[in-house]
Amino acid sequence: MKLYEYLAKQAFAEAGIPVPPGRVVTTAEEAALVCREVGPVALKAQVLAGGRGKAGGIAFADWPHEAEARVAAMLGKTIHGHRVDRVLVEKKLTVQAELYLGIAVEGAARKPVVIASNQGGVNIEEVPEKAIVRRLVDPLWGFRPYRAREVARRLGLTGREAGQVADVLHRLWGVFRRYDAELTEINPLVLTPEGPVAADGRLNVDDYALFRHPELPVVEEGSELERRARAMGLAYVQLDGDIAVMANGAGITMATLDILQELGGRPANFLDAGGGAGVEPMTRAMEMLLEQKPRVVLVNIFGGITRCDDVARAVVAARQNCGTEVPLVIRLVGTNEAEGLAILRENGLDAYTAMQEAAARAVALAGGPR
Amino acid sequence: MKLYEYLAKQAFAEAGIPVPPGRVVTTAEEAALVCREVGPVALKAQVLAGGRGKAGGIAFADWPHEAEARVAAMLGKTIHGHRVDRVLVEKKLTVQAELYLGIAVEGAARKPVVIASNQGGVNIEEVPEKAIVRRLVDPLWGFRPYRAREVARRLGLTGREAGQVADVLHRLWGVFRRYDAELTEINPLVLTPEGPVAADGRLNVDDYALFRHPELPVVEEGSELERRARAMGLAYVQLDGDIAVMANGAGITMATLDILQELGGRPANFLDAGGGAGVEPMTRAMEMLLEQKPRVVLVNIFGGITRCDDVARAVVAARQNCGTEVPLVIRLVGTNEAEGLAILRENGLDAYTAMQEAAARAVALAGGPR
Amino acid sequence: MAILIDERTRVVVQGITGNQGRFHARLMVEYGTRVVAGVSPGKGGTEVDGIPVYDTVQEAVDRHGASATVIFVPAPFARDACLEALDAGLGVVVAITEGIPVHDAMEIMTFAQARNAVVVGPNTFGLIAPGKCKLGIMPARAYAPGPVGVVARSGTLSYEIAAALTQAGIGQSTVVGLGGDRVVGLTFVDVLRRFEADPGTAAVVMVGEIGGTAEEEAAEFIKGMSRPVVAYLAGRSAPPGKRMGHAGAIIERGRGTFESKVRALTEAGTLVARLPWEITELVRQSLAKAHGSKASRGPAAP
Amino acid sequence: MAILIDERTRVVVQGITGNQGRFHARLMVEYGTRVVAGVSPGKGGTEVDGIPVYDTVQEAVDRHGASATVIFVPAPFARDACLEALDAGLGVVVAITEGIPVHDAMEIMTFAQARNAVVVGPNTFGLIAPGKCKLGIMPARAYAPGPVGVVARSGTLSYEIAAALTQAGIGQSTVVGLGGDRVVGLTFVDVLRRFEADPGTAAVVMVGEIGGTAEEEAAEFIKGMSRPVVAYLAGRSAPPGKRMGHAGAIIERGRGTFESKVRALTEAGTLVARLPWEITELVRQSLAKAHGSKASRGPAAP
Repeated sequence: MKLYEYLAKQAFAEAGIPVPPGRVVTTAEEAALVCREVGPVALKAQVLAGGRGKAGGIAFADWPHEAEARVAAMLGKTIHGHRVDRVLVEKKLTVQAELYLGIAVEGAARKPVVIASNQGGVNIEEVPEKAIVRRLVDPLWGFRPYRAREVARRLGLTGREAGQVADVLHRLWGVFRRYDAELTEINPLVLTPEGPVAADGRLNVDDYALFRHPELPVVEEGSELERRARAMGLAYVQLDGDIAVMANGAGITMATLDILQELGGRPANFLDAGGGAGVEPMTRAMEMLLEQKPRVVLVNIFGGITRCDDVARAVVAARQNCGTEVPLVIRLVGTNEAEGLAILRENGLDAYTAMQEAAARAVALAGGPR
Repeated sequence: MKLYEYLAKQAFAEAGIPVPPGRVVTTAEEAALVCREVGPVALKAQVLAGGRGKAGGIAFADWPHEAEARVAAMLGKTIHGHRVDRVLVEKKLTVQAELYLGIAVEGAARKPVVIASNQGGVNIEEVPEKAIVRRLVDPLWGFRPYRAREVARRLGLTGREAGQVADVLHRLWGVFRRYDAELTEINPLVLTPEGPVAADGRLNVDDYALFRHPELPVVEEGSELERRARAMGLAYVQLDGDIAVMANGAGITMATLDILQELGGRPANFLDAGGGAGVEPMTRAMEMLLEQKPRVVLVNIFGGITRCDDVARAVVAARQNCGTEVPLVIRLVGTNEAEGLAILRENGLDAYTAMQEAAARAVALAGGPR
Repeated sequence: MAILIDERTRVVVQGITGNQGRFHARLMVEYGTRVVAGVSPGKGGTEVDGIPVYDTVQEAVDRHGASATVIFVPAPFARDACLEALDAGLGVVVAITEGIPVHDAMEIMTFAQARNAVVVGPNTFGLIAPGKCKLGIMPARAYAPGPVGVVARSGTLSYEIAAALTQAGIGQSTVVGLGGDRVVGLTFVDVLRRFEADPGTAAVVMVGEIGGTAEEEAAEFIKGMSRPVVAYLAGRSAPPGKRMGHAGAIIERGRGTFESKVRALTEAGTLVARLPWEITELVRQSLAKAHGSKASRGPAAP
Repeated sequence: MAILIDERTRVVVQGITGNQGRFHARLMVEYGTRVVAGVSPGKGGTEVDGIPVYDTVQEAVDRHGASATVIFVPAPFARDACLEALDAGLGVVVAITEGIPVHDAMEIMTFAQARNAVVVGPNTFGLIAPGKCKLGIMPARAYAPGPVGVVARSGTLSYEIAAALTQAGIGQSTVVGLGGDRVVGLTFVDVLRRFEADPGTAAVVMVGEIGGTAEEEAAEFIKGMSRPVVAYLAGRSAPPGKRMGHAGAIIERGRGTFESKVRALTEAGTLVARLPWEITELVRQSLAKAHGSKASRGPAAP
């Protein structure tokens, strides 16, 4: 779960990391108030989309009336498909230098990795590798203060500044652990005459660990449909084709999309019904697909844990509930295959055994290869 | 620093360990109130002395008036030299069985050790070794829940009870870590029909770690004099002889006491002025010794970091400040020895070079060997 | 022959009194796996389908000399269950559990490394040595004993591929599911190394996905392998930046693209199937070639 | 010859910009110790008495090949300083600092064990190889080079004893202060083992105390030693249950009494001095005997 910038900064502030004075607002009047309190301000739309700056999601104001006008213009606007409901109003900083500090999960090493650079303020992917300091962390030992000092030294910092930046990095480690983060970043960490300040930040919490963080607000991401699917416990990604797909397991689902594309078809979505899903969730999933009115629905099931008869029942139920005429192409093999086929046939449906044939049929029904 | 039982239990309760309902009181009337709330109660004097039960520090009451009377009798009483100011009033428990659970620092292993026994309620030293389960803990890995379950199994527990006791033990580990404990104990952990309850407990916090625990109340231990010495940063232990001793370093101080005893003398105290103490603290230390009006004071200094001239200045100053006629025997060698001797001689004092001679002289002045 | 497990593996099932644990313990026993004990805190002294249940893994080890475990414990308790198994000295820990927090997974893997033990998963279907031992939730019918090692990130896709091989008369030495989470215990390289050293494995099928760089690292290793490797990669059509179910199946920062993986594998001499149903034929060719070229020095395909 | 350190030891002083650090760094240099660098976060780039100061231990290691450290860092920061030194690969870490929390000490020792390094202290006067290298705060005058190894829990008492030996013309190979805290890095046995293996050590003086069981464990080890051991134990007159300055110097639970220690050591063949001034004579006798009996097989006393 990605937290909004203002929530990430709340977490930073709690951990003792300096953030700019200011607060999140939902009205233009509040923005004027904050500007009156702290002086010239930065105005930042709270959306999870990247590149908000170029899309008008970041502005500056020297005076309260200016802040009010700009926030008024920002609120309600849509940035890369995300509606702006909140704007973070913060004191404008005097920038001496900008650093990047980040901590992420490094899957290959199975360890957290600390990443730092003295070229902050830009996308870290655009920073040349030689300007980046990376340090794997033993998850048990943790990232001790001395290691933060060593990173600060490698960034070319000295004296008080080195100590301050090391302190921020060490505290950022605390945030990473405290919030079960997949990724947390301060970018840029601005060096000001008064010390370093986290001018922008990210905090992505591991979805699997949310049960340990009931204190966190739920930040919904993705389209309406993707959210609905997630609420049902399904992994759903909207694509731009016309062949809806349901399969069980991420790998087979991806492979199904690949096959459709290979055969000239255009998949409408990724929908992993999961291994071993029951009738009810599969019915809901099917209904969701049918509601989108695709040209055709392809159901591709290799029944391992998933039982073919459950799949058949779900397909039949969804079709009845939706009363739709969208053509269904079903491929059904594996556990309880015979029972599944019987249920389908009772309801006037049939199924393929070979994935290849089913995929080809779906592409044909959608209007043939393009 | 040893915490009173009621403070230890507060820490337990915060960590989710069940403790008996009740609270600490400072008046007999409050005791009656608690008894009215919770029914029959145990009344426990909050003193740090061991063996308080036999000394009248523990009583029971079924009715409020009874609780009031017994607490009235207890308050103000002195138990092994400790005045009773507070009494813990707690619901009397239905005892099915009593366990011992403890976690301590095991110096030899340089690790924490978990100690458990199903023979609780008595002094753990009196429990036969074969009825005790011991487990060293890696301080980094910590004492994980599964290890607590394994201990519970070794205690012969099964089913729900095993799980409950394991949970208490795991939480006790949390207390041990959270409070930088040298020792924490639940003895007994009473198994009641409603589950395990920590009926009595100890929590000794590492003095060195108190800077991390500003939230803890200061619990003063030892005699008035010992407290005064501690406030001055000195290690002082009251003994029952008549030769006051000041030396620098715990080892040499102990050795000095041993030598006096060996020669037939009776040391009045252990006072380690520390290695490298300055004039001021040594003066205060000397004054404290002189105020006790011993028969003689033996100062035994091997100046390494401690400078002999500083020692001489302290001795002279203390003597002047106290205006006392207590004879002083001084042994002074090492760093700035000549300067120290000069200062002493200017003030009509002299010093030995050999520890042996100084000790013999002190014993003679105290009235000879006994 | 097989890797990691065989017919002598003595298995504990942790979480055996839960629905999934009970169900799959029975299936494993039916397959012939030596399930010697179950573990379920608080349920010690009971039995599940004749399998004795203990409160702790240590007890299962003490009484039955268990050497491996399959974990069905719910995610919030899975870290503790894995650490318990590793601490009790089990050498193979199969974590079926889905949804284990990634910080927990990192701790588990650190401990496993210290204990020199293998963790399969988490979020894996497990591993199977067909005809000998099944540690996991895969459908037994899909497999048959034979000379092909299979290693996959994803479950259902690998069932499909194994079933196709089996149907074509090509059996498997061992089929290993790495697990779908971002942090898992085994890499492709770890498994390929074992297949390369296994006299019972003549060729390997590797089922990868977009995201991460495990396939690229595997390609490096494959360059030095004597066994032929056939690969299939899912996710060609996935749009960048979208997470497709698995934590790993996301293309980020220009790394781990479909193209980079195919290129690396092809350069390493791997035959990369474009469609899943091509795999069987590629394996058949590889086996034939391996049989020919290695008759004198390597293991023979039966 | 000496144990743990010698004239080639390249020393870092952590906390060199504090009063104590600065003072003792100078004394160590005056003694001839190769103090190659100081470390003091935030003070990197400065100098103390001509010694270059760095922000991190790693930098001191990278630039000067440091191999040991003496730590004067205040207690709240001492854990981090010790871990930093160990992580940078220093093999001997001398923690002078008093008042390090015992939980911190346990962490430090766990890390040291993992790194196969030696921690002397905390709360130690350090260690000295007379005439070669001094890592600590002991008064240099008290020592002279020679054949006797000294190991002590307590500082001032050991200065006294070393000075008496020196005055009697008996020099020391190495003098090691274990440290006065409950958890310290070295035990008597650790040091005795090194003295036993050191060709430059012909006899050992062990200065113990009541409390704990380190002396009893030492007695077990001494049974197998070829070098003679003379012991002195402080605390005979201490009343039970009273803590006498050192965390260790407390008799609890009937363990670690003066009598049990004397008995164990005597049974192991150790000469136990009843009074400190008896030690010198006992050492002289031991050396003479050792010289006689071991002329053909052991190290010679000079």
